[in-house]
Amino acid sequence: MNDRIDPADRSRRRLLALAAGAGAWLAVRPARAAPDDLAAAIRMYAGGADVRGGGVTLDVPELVDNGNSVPVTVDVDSPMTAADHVAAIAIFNERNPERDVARYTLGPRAGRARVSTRMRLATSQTIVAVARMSDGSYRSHAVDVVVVLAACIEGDV
Amino acid sequence: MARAIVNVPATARRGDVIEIRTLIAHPMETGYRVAADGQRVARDLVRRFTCRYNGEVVFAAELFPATAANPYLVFCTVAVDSGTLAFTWEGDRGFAQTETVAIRVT
Amino acid sequence: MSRVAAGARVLALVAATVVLAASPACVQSDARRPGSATMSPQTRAMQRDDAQNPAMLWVADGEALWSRAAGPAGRACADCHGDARASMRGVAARHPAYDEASRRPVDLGQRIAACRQRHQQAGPLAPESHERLALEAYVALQSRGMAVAPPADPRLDAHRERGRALFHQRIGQLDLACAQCHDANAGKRLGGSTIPEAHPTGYPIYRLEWQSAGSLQRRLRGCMGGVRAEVPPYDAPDLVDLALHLASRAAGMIVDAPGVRP
Amino acid sequence: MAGAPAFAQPSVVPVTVVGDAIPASLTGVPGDAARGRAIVTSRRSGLCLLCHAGPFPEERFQGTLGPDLRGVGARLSAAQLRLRVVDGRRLNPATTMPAYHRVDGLARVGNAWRGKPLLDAQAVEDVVALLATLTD
Repeated sequence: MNDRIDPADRSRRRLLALAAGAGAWLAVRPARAAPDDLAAAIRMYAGGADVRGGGVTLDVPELVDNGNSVPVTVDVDSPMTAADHVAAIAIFNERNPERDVARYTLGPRAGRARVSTRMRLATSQTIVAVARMSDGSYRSHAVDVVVVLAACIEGDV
Repeated sequence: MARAIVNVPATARRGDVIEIRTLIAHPMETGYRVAADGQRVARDLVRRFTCRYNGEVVFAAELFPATAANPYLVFCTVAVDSGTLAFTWEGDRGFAQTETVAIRVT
Repeated sequence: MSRVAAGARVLALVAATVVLAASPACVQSDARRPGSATMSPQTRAMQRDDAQNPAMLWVADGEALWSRAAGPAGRACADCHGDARASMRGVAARHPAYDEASRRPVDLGQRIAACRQRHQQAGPLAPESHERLALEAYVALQSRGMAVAPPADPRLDAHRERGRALFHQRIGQLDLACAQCHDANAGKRLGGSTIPEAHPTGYPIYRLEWQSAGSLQRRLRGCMGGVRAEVPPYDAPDLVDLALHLASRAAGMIVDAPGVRP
Repeated sequence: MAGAPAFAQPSVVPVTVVGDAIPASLTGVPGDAARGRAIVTSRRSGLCLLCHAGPFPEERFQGTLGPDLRGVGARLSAAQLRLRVVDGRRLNPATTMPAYHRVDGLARVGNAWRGKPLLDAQAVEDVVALLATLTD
């Protein structure tokens, strides 16, 4: 796992990112105590149930070339039978304007509880994958990602 | 010109878990971006994706602004019968596109 | 240029396929690295796998456009050129090339746009328009795996030389020449980004920064704006001349279009 | 270059180069190292860390084109730093480093930037003040 970045460092770099026009797609919401938002979003998704670690693998590069398109794969340990399967997977982020990335509905017909997509990352931050199991329990895995800022010596015109 | 590319094995054995890969052209305009003229660019997203296997929904997704432009999505399903897989993307401004792919299960 | 070399070039023009790679100046075997070599493994995977490569969306449209009749002539590209997989093989590797009608070098996108106007009498395909990029991507794909093969056409020489001079000219408020970053400092880090050697083997590219496909012209204009220089309009001779020089620098390298870049 | 005559341009302060240095402050106002630090670490104004690394932990991604700025204040005097920021091409015409306080001798400068130096005189003094503190 990559090293932790302290929050002040992060919000500073987020501002730099905005100033540089890198990740200009977000641009509006001010920096704030995002980790709380993230925890709240996950709590709401889980309807207050416990969310435990283990059994979920969130595969995302720890250092990404460009935050506009970051490949992510979520893989959940599950036999994917009618009696015991993954019912849903959600991906959340800490420091984009909105906490949600995507929510997937699946079931035993999937055969394997694995989903890949590409997400946007406004800046370096924590990503969390949460799986809802058929018994109503929740599991999760969090990963910190460092986003390389676009070198602004190159403008786009 | 909405386009999609869907990768599904043409044949599979009954009970096999097959991987499906989809790519669709869409800007996934977040609604947070400000254009050169200072105006906020209106949100324009694919909101929902559904995969139906011979009519039955086997996988669905809700997408948010943090899903990258030209959404790419990979998931699995069990090959149960020969027939069709139908993929539907729906979103803002009435966006709707469906692609169907035949699969032969032996 | 020696007389022998000039003679060789005339022969090459006749043969139309002999590449500059044969001339000693371009045999740099071969420490050159394509842009993809400095990308993250994830971005490389995105390029390598067509199912992941977003530029294939443009290719798919280009393929459809290839056989769609356009303009009052009611003709499609395929009506003259047949199956692009055969007729367009190697074409992108040979561009920019000399255009008889305009008596100028043109890049592949300009060639497609001109062909469409002259032979299909269809409306203009604007630079960076979706249709132009789509057709360019589809045609470029047909050269995938082939060596970049700039035509040894003496009518291009002056333009190529001008492109070389532009590449080495310091420009803009930042007073930087292309060569200072992409020759002298390639492989070093500019902020968090590794500076590539500027070999245009993958155009049109899907650029994550753009969230779209785009042409070499767009990329060149981006760099020019970045050093705070005047930015020539699309299809300006400066851009095509630079592309000619870049193609000669990249002669013999493998076309990997459509590329993906950060 | 010793005793080179002053050169004057509309939006830049004339300077007198002595040896490999500009001994006199461009403004007479002491530079502010804190402002200098903000300029050096900014991807908009100074752009310094795009090419140089330096002791600036707040900027994770630093360049490797130029020399590391660590210890530059021990290696060079303020006067020497001033010339290198104002116009390093006077020492090495082939240097990659842009001249930060010069507007002549440039080609094809974009409209928005024409006639404007990268840094105004006081900003140069601020950057020099910051660099002079980098003695470790």
